[in-house]
Amino acid sequence: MTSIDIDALKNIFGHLKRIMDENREMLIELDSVMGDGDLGITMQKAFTAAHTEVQGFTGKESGQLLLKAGMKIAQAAPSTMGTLVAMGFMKGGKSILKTEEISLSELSVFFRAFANGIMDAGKTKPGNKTIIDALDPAAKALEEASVEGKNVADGIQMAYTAAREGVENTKSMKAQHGRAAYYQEKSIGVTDAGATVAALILKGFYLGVRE
Amino acid sequence: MTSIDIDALKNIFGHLKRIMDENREMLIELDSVMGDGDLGITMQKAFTAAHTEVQGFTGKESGQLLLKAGMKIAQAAPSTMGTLVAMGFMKGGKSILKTEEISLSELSVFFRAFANGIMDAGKTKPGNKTIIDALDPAAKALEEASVEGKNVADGIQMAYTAAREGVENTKSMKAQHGRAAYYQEKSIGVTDAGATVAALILKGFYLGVRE
Amino acid sequence: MKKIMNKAEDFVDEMIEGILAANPGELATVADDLRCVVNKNKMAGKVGIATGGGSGHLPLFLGYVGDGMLDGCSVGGVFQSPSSVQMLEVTKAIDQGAGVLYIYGNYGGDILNFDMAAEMADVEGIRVEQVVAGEDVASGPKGEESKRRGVAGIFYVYKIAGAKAAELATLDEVKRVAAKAAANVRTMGVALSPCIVPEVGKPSFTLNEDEMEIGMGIHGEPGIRRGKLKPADGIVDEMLIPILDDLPYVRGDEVSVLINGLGATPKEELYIMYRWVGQVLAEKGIKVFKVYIGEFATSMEMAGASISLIKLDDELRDLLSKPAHTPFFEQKQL
Amino acid sequence: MKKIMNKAEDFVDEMIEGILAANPGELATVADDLRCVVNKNKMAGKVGIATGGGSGHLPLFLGYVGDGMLDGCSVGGVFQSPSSVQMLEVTKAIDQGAGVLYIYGNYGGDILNFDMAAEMADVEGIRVEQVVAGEDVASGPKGEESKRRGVAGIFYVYKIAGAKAAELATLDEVKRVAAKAAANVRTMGVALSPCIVPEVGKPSFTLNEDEMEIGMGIHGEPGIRRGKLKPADGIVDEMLIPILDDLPYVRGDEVSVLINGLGATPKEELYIMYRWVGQVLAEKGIKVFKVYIGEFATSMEMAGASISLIKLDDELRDLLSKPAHTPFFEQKQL
Ligand SMILES: Nc1ncnc2c1ncn2[C@@H]1O[C@H](COP(=O)(O)OP(=O)(O)O)[C@@H](O)[C@H]1O
Ligand SMILES: Nc1ncnc2c1ncn2[C@@H]1O[C@H](COP(=O)(O)OP(=O)(O)O)[C@@H](O)[C@H]1O
Ligand SMILES: [Mg+2]
Ligand SMILES: [Mg+2]
Ligand SMILES: [Mg+2]
Ligand SMILES: [Mg+2]
Repeated sequence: MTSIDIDALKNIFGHLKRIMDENREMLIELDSVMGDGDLGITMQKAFTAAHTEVQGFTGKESGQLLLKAGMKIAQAAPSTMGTLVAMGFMKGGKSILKTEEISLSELSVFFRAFANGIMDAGKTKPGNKTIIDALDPAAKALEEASVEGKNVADGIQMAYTAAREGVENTKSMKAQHGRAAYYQEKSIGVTDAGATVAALILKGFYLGVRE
Repeated sequence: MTSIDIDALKNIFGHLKRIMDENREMLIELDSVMGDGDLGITMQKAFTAAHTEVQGFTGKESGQLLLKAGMKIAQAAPSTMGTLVAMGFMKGGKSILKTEEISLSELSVFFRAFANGIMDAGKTKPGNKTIIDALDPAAKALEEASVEGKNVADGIQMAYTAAREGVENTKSMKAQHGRAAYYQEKSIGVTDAGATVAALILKGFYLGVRE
Repeated sequence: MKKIMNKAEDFVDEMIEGILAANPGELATVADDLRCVVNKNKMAGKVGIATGGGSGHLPLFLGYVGDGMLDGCSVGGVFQSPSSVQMLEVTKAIDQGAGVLYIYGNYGGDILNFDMAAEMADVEGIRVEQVVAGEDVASGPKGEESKRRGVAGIFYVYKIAGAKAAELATLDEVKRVAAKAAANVRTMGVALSPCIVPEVGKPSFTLNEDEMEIGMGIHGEPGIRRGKLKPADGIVDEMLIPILDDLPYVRGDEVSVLINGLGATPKEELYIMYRWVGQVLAEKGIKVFKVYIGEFATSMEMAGASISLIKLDDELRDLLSKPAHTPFFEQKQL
Repeated sequence: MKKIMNKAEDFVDEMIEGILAANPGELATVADDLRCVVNKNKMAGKVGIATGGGSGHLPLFLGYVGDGMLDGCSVGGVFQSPSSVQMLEVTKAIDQGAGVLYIYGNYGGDILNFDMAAEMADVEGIRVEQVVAGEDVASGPKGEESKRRGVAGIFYVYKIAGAKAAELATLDEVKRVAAKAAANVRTMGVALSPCIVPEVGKPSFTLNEDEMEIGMGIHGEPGIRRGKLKPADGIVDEMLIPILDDLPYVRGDEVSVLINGLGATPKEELYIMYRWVGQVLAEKGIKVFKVYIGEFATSMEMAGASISLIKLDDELRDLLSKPAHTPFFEQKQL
C-alpha cells in the first residue's frame, strides 16, 4: 500500500470503532484513577458515531472524510477528549482537504495538524501529561519516515511505536490540565488516559494500513 | 376656674414636663416588663420639647397651641407612644382649633378627639391593653361631667380618677398591640405602660387646673 | 453574622450614602436628613407620590423613587418605620400643589406614622390621600383582608399609580388607580432561611436544614405552616393555589406575575418556579401579560421567594405598560 | 442543600424553560435544543454576537441576549461548558452574513469548545472572530494576564460590543471595541460563603463564620488570601487597590464601576461598598461616569461581591451609554 484511499480510510474507522469497544473498560479504569472515568464511554460513543458517518460518506476526498469524522465526534462526544480528538480530525482533515489518496507525506501533514490543533485548543505543549505526549512523537515519527522516503505501512508502524513509547513516558510527568491537575505530584507514576487514546488511534491506522 | 386659657395651658405643660421627669424611671421599668423600656426616655423628651414649644407660643388660640404641642412631640419622640400622644394632641387641638378659653364642654371635645385620634391611628379600641384604656374612660368622664354641668376642676378630677381606674383595669387585659402582644396570656396581671402615660397626662391637667 | 458592613449602627446611613453617591443625577435628600430621599427630576403640576418603610428590603422602598414611579421616600432603620416628621419633610418637598398620595405597606408602625404625617401635612395645607397595600394572603384569611401585610405586590401599586401621576392626573384619579391595583393584587411567600438585623446580630428565628415556612412575612413574621422542603412545583402550588382562590383569579382573566426573590435565593430558582406557575396558569386559562422575575422586595440575605399576581383590565394593563426609570428599576414601554 | 428546584438533573433545563416561558416574545431556542438560546429580534445585516458558558451565574450568560447586547448563547450544565455543537448551532442561527463574534470567559473548557465551534463554523462558511475576557486580577499576576479568569467585567465587553454591532459595524470593528473593552476592565472579588452545585449536593469548600476569601473565583476557585472578615471599607480596599494598580487607573481617568453581588449578598451591602469605592476614587482624582450595582454575574447562593472598573475613552463611553434591552438587563440611553 503506497497510499490510503477512501476505502482504506473507511476500513481504518472500522478498526477504530472496534478498538474503542474493546478498550472501553480499560479506558474507564485509567480515567478513574485521576479523572471522572468517562473516557471509555465517550471514546466508544465518539468512534461509533464516526464509523457510521464515514461509512455513509459518498465523496472522493479523504481530507473531507476526516473533517466530517471530526465534526461527528464533536457532536457525539462533547467531553474534553471528545472535543480534542474532534479538533484533531478537523484540523488534520482541513490540512489535506482535497487529497483523495493519502501519501505518507500527506499522512504526516495530517497528524502534525492533528497534534497542533489539539495543542492550540488545549493551550498545551509536550510534557504536560496529555494526549499530546503520544501524538507529538507519532507526528514526529511520520515526518522522519516521510523525509527518509519510507512507505506508508512502515511509516505508520514507526508512528504507532512512538505513540506507545509516548504513553509510557507520561507516567513520569506531572499533570497540568483537567481534573488530573488537581493531583499534581500524586499524578506521577500514573499513565495518562488521553495519551492512551492517541496510541489506540494510531493502532487503528496501523491495523488498517497493514491489511 | 371656669375655663382654661393660654396661660393655664402653659402652666399645665409645665406640670406635664415635671411629671414625666419625675416618672422617667417608673415608666422605663413598666415598659421593660414587656416592651423595650424606652417609654420613660421618650416621654421625657416629648414633654420637654412640648413645654419649650408651648412657652414660646404667642398666639391666642388654645386649640392651636395644643396642635403645635402635638407636632413638636411627633418630632421629638418618634416612638409608638410619642407618635400616638402627638396624634392625640393634634386631633384634639384641631377639634377646638379656634377656641381661646377652653370650657369643660370643649375640654371633653378635646379629649374625645384625642382618644379617637389614637384609636384610629392605632387601629385599636378599648380593652386591648393600651393607652386607650385610660384615655377613653377619661374622655367619657369629661363628657358626663359636661352634661351634668360640672365645673372644669371637678370635671378634670373625675377624668383623672377614671384614667387611674382605667390603668388598674389594664392589668386584667391581654395585650393585642406592639411588642407586648407577643406575650399574649403572659401579659395578664401587668399594668400597661401606655395607659399609665395617659393617666399622667390627665394628672398634669388636673394639677394645672386646680391651681 | 457575615455582612459586608462597617459599624452596624451605620448600616442604613452608609447604604443611603452609597445609593446617593451611585446616582448623583437622580436622587437627592431634603431637610438635611439622609433618610428623606426624593427624585431630583420634577414634573411640574404632578401629584406627588410618597412611600416609606423600614430598611433591609431593597429595592423596596426608596429604590422605586424615580421617573414614572415615586417622588419621594422616607427611610427607617432596618425593619423600622421612619418617623412622621421625616414623612412630612418628604411630603413638603414633593408637593407641587396637586397634593400627595402615600402608598405604603400595612404595618402598624408605618400606618401610625403616615397617619400622623398626613395630619401634619394637613396643618401645612397639603392635601394628602393614602392607599395602604396589604396583599399577603398568608397573613389574614378572606374576610379579614385588613390584617394582611403589604409585601412584594406593592410594586404593582407603585408602578400603576406612578404611571397615572405621570399623565398629570388628579390626586383622586391617582388614588383611584392605586386602590384598584391594590385591590387586584395578591401575594404569598415562602422562607427557607432567616436573615439577621445588623444591630441585633443574630437571626430572629431558625429553620432546620430540610424545612421551609409557607407564608412567612418579610420581617420573619410567622407563616401558615412550617414543613419539609418540597420540590419546586409543590412549593409553587402551596403559594399559587391560595392566591388564585382568594381574589379569585379565574379562566379568561389576564394577569401579570411577579416572582420575587427574598435575597439569597438565586434567579435560577425563581425561573424554575415560574416554569410551573406559567404551566398552571395556562392550564387554568389565565392569560399572562407580563412577567417580572427578580428581587423586588427582599429581606436582606433571607432565602425564599414570593409569587404575586395582579389581575389587569385595560386601564391597569395600559398603566403597567408605561415606561419607568429609577436607579433600581428600568422599564421601557411594553 | 436548600434549593427551590425539582430534580437536580433537571435544574438547568427547567430554568431555561422558565426563562423562555417568562419571555415568549424575546427569546427562542434553535436546533430543537433548549440549551441554544437566541434573540428573536433580528437586525438585518448585523454582526452576530454569541456567548456561552456554564449555568449557575444568572444573569450571566444568557441573560444578556437581547437588543443592543448579544444575539445568542449556548448554555452548559451548572459550572460546565456547553458543547461545541451547541455553540455552532447558535452561530448558524445568528449569522446574517456579516460574521459572528464569540465573547466568553477565559476557562479551559469554554475555550476548547469555542475554538472547536469556530473551526466548525469555518467549515460552514461562517466567519468567526473571538474575544476572550479574563479580567480577574486575583487569578493571575501582572505579566501573566493570560491566566486570568473572566468574571463580572465581561458585562462591559458585552455591552460595548453589542452597542457597536447595533450600529451595523463590521466584524473587525466589533471585535476591536470588544477587545478594547476587555483590555480596559479589571475585576476582583471576595467570597463569604460557598454555593452548592445541585447535582453535587454539598458545598465545594467551607469558610468559617468569621472568614472571607479575597480573590475567590465564581466557581469557588481558590483566591489570594483567606482571612478574618473585615469591615466593608477594608474589604473594598483589598479589592480596589489591586485593581487600581493593575491597569493602572490613574488621576484624570474616567471609569465606570460595577459592584456585583455573587448571589446571597443583599443590595444594601453592595451600596455600603460603593460608598467607599466612590470616596476612594474621588480622592484619587478618578472620575466616575456610571455606576452599575446589582447582580451581574453570580454563583447561585454564594455570598460575596466583586468590584469591576473599566477605563473609558470617548468611544467606549459612547457605546456604554447606548440603550439595551434584554430580559435581565434594561438600560435607556445614558
Ligand atoms: N488542555 C488540554 N490539552 C490537551 N489534552 C488535555 C487537556 N486537558 C485534558 N487533556 C487530556 O484529556 C484527558 C481526559 O479527558 P476526559 O476524560 O474527556 O476529560 P474530563 O472527563 O476531565 O472532561 C486527559 O487524560 C488528557 O490527556
Ligand atoms: N396600636 C396601638 N394603639 C394604641 N396604643 C398602642 C398601640 N400599640 C402600642 N400601644 C401603646 O404603646 C405602649 C408602648 O409604647 P412604646 O414604648 O413607645 O412602644 P414601642 O417601644 O414598642 O414602640 C403600650 O403600652 C400601649 O399602651
Ligand atoms: Mg474524564
Ligand atoms: Mg417601648
Ligand atoms: Mg440577593
Ligand atoms: Mg440573589
